[in-house]
Amino acid sequence: MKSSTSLGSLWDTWGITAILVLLLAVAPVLTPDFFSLDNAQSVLRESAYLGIVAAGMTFAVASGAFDLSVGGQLALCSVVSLIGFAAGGTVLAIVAALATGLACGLLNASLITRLSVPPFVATLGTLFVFRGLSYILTQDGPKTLPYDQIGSPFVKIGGLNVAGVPVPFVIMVGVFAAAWLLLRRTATGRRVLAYGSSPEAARFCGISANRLRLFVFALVGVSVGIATLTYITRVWTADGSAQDGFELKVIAAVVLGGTSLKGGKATLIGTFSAVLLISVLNDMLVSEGVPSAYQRIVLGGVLIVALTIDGLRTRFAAPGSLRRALSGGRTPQPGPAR
Amino acid sequence: MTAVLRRAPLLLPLLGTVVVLAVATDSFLTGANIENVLVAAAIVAVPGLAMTFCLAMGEFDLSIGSTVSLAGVVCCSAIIAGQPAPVAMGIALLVGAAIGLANGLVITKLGVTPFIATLATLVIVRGLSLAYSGGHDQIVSSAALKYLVGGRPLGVPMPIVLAVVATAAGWWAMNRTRFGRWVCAIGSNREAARVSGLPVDRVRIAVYVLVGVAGAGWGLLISSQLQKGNGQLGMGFELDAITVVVIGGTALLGGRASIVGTVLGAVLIETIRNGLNLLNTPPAYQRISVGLLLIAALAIRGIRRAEARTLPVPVPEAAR
Amino acid sequence: MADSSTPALLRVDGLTVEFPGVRALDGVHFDVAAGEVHALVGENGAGKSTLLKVLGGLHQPSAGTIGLAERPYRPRRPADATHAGIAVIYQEFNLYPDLTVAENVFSGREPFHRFHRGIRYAEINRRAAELFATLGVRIDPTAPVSSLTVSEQQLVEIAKALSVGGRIIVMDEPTAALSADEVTRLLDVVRRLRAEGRSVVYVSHRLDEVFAVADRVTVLRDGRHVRTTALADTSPDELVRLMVGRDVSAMFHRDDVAGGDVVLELDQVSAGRQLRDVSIVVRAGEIVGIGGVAGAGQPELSQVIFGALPVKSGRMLLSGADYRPKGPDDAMKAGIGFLHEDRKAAGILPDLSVRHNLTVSVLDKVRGLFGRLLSPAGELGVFDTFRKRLAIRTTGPDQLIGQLSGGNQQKVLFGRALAPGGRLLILNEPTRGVDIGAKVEIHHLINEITADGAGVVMISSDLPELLGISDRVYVLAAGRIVGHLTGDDRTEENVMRCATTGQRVFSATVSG
Amino acid sequence: NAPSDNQNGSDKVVVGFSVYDMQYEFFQKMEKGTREAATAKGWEFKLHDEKSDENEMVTGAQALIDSGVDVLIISPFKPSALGPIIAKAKAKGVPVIVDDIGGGGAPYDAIVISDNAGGGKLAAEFMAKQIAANGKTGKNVASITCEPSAVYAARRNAGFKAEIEKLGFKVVAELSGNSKAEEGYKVMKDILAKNPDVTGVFSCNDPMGVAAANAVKDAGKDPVKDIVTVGFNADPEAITAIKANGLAATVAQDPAAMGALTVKLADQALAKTALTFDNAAEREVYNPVQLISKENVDTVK
Ligand SMILES: Nc1ncnc2c1ncn2[C@@H]1O[C@H](COP(=O)(O)OP(=O)(O)OP(=O)(O)O)[C@@H](O)[C@H]1O
Ligand SMILES: Nc1ncnc2c1ncn2[C@@H]1O[C@H](COP(=O)(O)OP(=O)(O)OP(=O)(O)O)[C@@H](O)[C@H]1O
Ligand SMILES: [Mg+2]
Ligand SMILES: [Mg+2]
Repeated sequence: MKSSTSLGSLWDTWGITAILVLLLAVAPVLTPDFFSLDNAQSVLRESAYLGIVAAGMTFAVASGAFDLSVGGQLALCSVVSLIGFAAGGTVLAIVAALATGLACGLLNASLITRLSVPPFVATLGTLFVFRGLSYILTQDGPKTLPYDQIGSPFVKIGGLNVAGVPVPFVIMVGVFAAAWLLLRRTATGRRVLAYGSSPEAARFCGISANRLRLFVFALVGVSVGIATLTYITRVWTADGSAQDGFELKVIAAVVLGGTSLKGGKATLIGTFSAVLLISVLNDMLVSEGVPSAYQRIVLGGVLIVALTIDGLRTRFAAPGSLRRALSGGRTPQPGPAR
Repeated sequence: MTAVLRRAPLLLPLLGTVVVLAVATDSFLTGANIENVLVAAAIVAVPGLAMTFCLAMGEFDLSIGSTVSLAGVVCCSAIIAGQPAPVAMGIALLVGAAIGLANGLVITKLGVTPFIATLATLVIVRGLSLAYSGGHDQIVSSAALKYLVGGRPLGVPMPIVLAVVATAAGWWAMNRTRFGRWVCAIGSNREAARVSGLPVDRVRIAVYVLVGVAGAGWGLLISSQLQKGNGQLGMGFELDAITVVVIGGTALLGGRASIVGTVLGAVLIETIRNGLNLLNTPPAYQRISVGLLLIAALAIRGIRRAEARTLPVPVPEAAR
Repeated sequence: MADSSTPALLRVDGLTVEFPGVRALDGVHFDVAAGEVHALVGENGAGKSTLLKVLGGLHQPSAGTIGLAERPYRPRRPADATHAGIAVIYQEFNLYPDLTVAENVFSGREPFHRFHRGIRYAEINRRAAELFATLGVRIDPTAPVSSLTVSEQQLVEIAKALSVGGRIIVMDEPTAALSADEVTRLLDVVRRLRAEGRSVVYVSHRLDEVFAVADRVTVLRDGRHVRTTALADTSPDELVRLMVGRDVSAMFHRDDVAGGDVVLELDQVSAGRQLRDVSIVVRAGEIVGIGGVAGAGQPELSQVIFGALPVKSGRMLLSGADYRPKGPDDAMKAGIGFLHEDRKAAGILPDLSVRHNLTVSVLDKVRGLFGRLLSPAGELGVFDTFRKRLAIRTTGPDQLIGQLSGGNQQKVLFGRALAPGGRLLILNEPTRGVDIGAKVEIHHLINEITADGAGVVMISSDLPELLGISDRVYVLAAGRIVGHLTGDDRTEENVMRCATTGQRVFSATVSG
Repeated sequence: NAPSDNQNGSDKVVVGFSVYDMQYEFFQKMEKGTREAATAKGWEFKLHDEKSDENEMVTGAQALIDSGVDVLIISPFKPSALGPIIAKAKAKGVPVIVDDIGGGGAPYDAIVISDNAGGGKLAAEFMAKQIAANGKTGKNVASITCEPSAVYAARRNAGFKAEIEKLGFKVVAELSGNSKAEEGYKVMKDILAKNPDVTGVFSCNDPMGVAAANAVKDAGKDPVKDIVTVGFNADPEAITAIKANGLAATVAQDPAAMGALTVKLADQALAKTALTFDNAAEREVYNPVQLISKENVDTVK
């Protein structure tokens, strides 16, 4: 690439990946059975649903918003999908999950564009609504994949491996590849970044905020729909409480990956690595038998360390800033004020 | 009247809710219930006010729920260890300040995004609280601690007194002092604040300390009600605190803040919650109603704002 | 007046500033005497703003020294500059849109009550009003900055610097967004500052201003010092030659074009806060200028055509057909290009590269694979074309646009507006902040697109430019069309007369 | 009687225990009881904490199976998510004993369960008696439920309601405190505002029960003499409160004993001896519940 591809922008895209690689390098030392087939498969399988939603959420964050309702969407999609499975088997279950996700996304989008509710409040509101609806649909107890359906193709999605690679992970990789194309190689993706960078300027570039938000929130909804397929076929059950606190986990993965919460900058490679980083770390802590109170402390500490490296990098990128940073001053970021 | 409504747009949804509840229930407008709602509102308003400064600056503090827990645990275990209650409360507030300071330093000096930094603190402080309490309830029986929610100076419940004082101080600080203006300046255009030579880092750290102390205060109020501290208290409180601020009209991306809005937001939320309980609403429907009402309250405002949109719209710095 | 015997108040020696891939300043020397107005000129990207940012404590040089009143001066942060008595007006605004005008002016220096710590609002509002009075403008100190026009924002920046009351005031293109009147008054203020014994460093691309106020001038080229001379000893032509390295002629050249079919017609259009009953016509191949004092409704007019502001009453026709854009996206689909007057707030996409900033208006023209996916090669093609044509100074297509100098950002945005090549182009302040060479090139390009049959609506606060290249000029006053000037009627006097007195002047030759 | 051909190839039996959430005292005790019983048998004990998350539950329990445990004991956060775990266990021939919460209809080998509905019934009987002893004639009582997804805990409130209505009372308010102490307190305040005349309140767990009792006290009433407040679980805070007249009663399950019982069942399952059930259809083994009030509180350790 050109000379302007500085070390800094390389770090933006690959920094968290580098940390992941580092962690993978020490993993076998700390956790001898880390690379055992069972364990590696389990790590890849369990992170898929988080990763798929995080891929969608990367677009929302890149556009300068986020969707707090994904946890509710996941619950509702799962419940509806299980109802669909009971009624019509695998195909209906899949269609139901995707359609519900899309519907949730469209609802969010129309609240934001038609009623001018800020995305934060709109999606916080629908978080309650989606969970509430899921509870209503599961008043007689959680919906479940019946044990006797264990041979059904739907149930297999979560458990099967192709050539040793778990199907959920394959789906996740596919989603990320598609998302990368969408973000980097289509007009729509470019519009998302432009809008996130400066909505006002984007307006004068012919980007319609309404169409864009419709697209972004529908995309998040669809990503939840896809994630549901890998989630529900792993845990086999859902009700209104499914994945409490999911929204923060997803947003954390996106931000940890290097996508800016202010919008305009996004990295799917970063999101992908961040998702794996979190689950690898989690797996290591769990298999080391670290008590959960301390697991939290370690996990939080690692989050800070990972982002500190990034923070320091931007601090020291500007000329003369190292000296200033050491003397306690603030460093100008190159580029215009935001 | 219209001027009042423009400045406090939540009054309308609030009045609407009150009227509906007054008609639909026979207990909403009783003195005991109104006090009940106001006390509950006062208790989230206090941390909400601190969080208003944080959002006005264009940042979040997600760690406040864990601070609630740790402050309660620290205070109660100090009392159990024989400290006088006021000392124990002081220690808890200091712990809150320390958490805030840690947040502020990590964010300003290490350059970690506030979202991740405070999310990490959320996880860590929760872990500390669980580890410190060993997962056990720290049960106390302390009149001095109880006074925080049970006291009635001049017949007014103590939380309301605290909230009124905090609101007045918060309003003054936000709208009349340099500190408040600097907070909004940073939220409005961080780069300009730096170029203009504002002490950006010091202000940011101060705000996180403020939120930390308020979070600890919230923890003391909760522990005062429950007469205990433990590692599970305050889960999800961060969203509660942020919600009242956002509903109150403070811009999520900073620059503008409404102290009165935050207080009204707290009253609205608690009114809705109380009303749904009085109506014996099953939990599933409670969630849906809270969600819809949130959206409705903001939709009314949003439509008004969209109508008011005229030139010159473009403002420097893509203020969003 | 400064003369060579007075010791320099500020002395810069061997100053070098490096950014990844560029050396913005390379061993520059420069000095300012007390009570001197020292102009700094050079092409876009020559390093003027970088030098001023060093003085203001925003950039740290990698080499060189600065002396202030014979003592070393090494500002590490903006506050150091303020303490040293240096006030800087930066090229890009540094304002808080949500705060009031007075709060902005006194930000960081608010007087406050010792006892209850409240800001003395009465005092800052009064003092702000006084500052605006000396600038000869009326801006409400209690209005939020977000409600101001670009030129008012520039005046707030100026008031801010004046309120610091330092001994050196540094101004980076302070007049780029000002109207002729405002410029005149600003120059008076600069002279008064000099009379008070203060020094002014003055950056501008408008040489007439430089000759009007400055004592000495320093020319920078490619980050290097070229010459410092008293203005009495030089001429505009020589300065241009020193800046550009060659002769630049044929300014404001306009080929004669006969207007073709009507492209755009506005019929009694009202919109926004003040636009009332506006009727105008734009023909293919024509450049139609919109004149008037600042705030007469020019941005509203341009935005209503671009669909960014809803029509309240009246109607618009595009090539004879009803035209009702719901938003700028409709306007762009209809073949209208647009350049916004506020580069920073509504122009650049700060997180995107130069290439992506350019191509965002032609995303459907740079398709490759399957006709769906964007083609990087296609985008590079667009980038290369405009980089050459407009001499955009950048390290490459992937440089972030925010890292370009102000004038180079403006060139990118002009390219963005031009790239779709539709039937109508709306240009707000197209040459704001660009250097003389690029200005001529931009005029050439406008000429070319009209020769290809497009209509152009041009808004410029630079009256000679507006009159020089427009075929016809409409004059706006308080949101209404009060004049329409063609042919020899296009004089500065005529424009100013209807713009300021509201007296209606319509050239006889007009129809429609 | 440990089988020698166990999963991990060594002689030592390995038992995996997947616990609901070690944040809670109840499960800490359950873990202790299980671990002590297992080590007493000379088994190796592996623990996994589900941290109240169904994904963590499935992943962790499957990981225990992958790591080669001979038998799995699980106290499931989401009983309905037992399916994939048991499917994996079956594939590897690992018996599964469920401890408390519920079985979710999956083919586990046995479930040790405390009688939730029966506990609610005990609470109702006690409450009616105590109200009469207090000399109150009001027939209105209230019930505070756990979070709506805790379907097995909801049986406590259902059992309470059925019995108390049989005894002639009316449940005038049934609201959720989402299992949280903070919300239990607030909900109780709302109940008191609407129905100041309630003579008793039953809570689905002790944190909410003690919190509700605090709300009663803060309203100037007595949680034993005025509004009979009953919790569930016999958490230490409830025991402390009962001793101090700050709570009328709680219903005790014995998590440590349940843990020991699961180990006994696990041993039998490994030895392939037939298990004896209290409810053979559901393969349930009951662990009795006990009402704790001022009268017998001193017998609780
Ligand atoms: N002008 C626009 N502003 C904002 N979003 C747009 C715009 N045009 C298209 N989109 C978004 O891109 C998505 C793809 O739509 P579609 O392919 O029909 O439009 P398009 O203009 O052909 O887009 P593309 O340029 O990607 O081909 C739409 O759902 C819409 O949200
Ligand atoms: N933050 C930055 N990062 C990288 N390069 C920069 C940065 N700021 C300025 N430059 C480069 O430094 C050079 C000098 O820029 P400067 O802004 O000083 O020019 P200028 O003389 O002020 O031009 P103009 O007349 O267009 O304002 C330019 O090539 C510009 O691209
Ligand atoms: Mg493992
Ligand atoms: Mg410049």
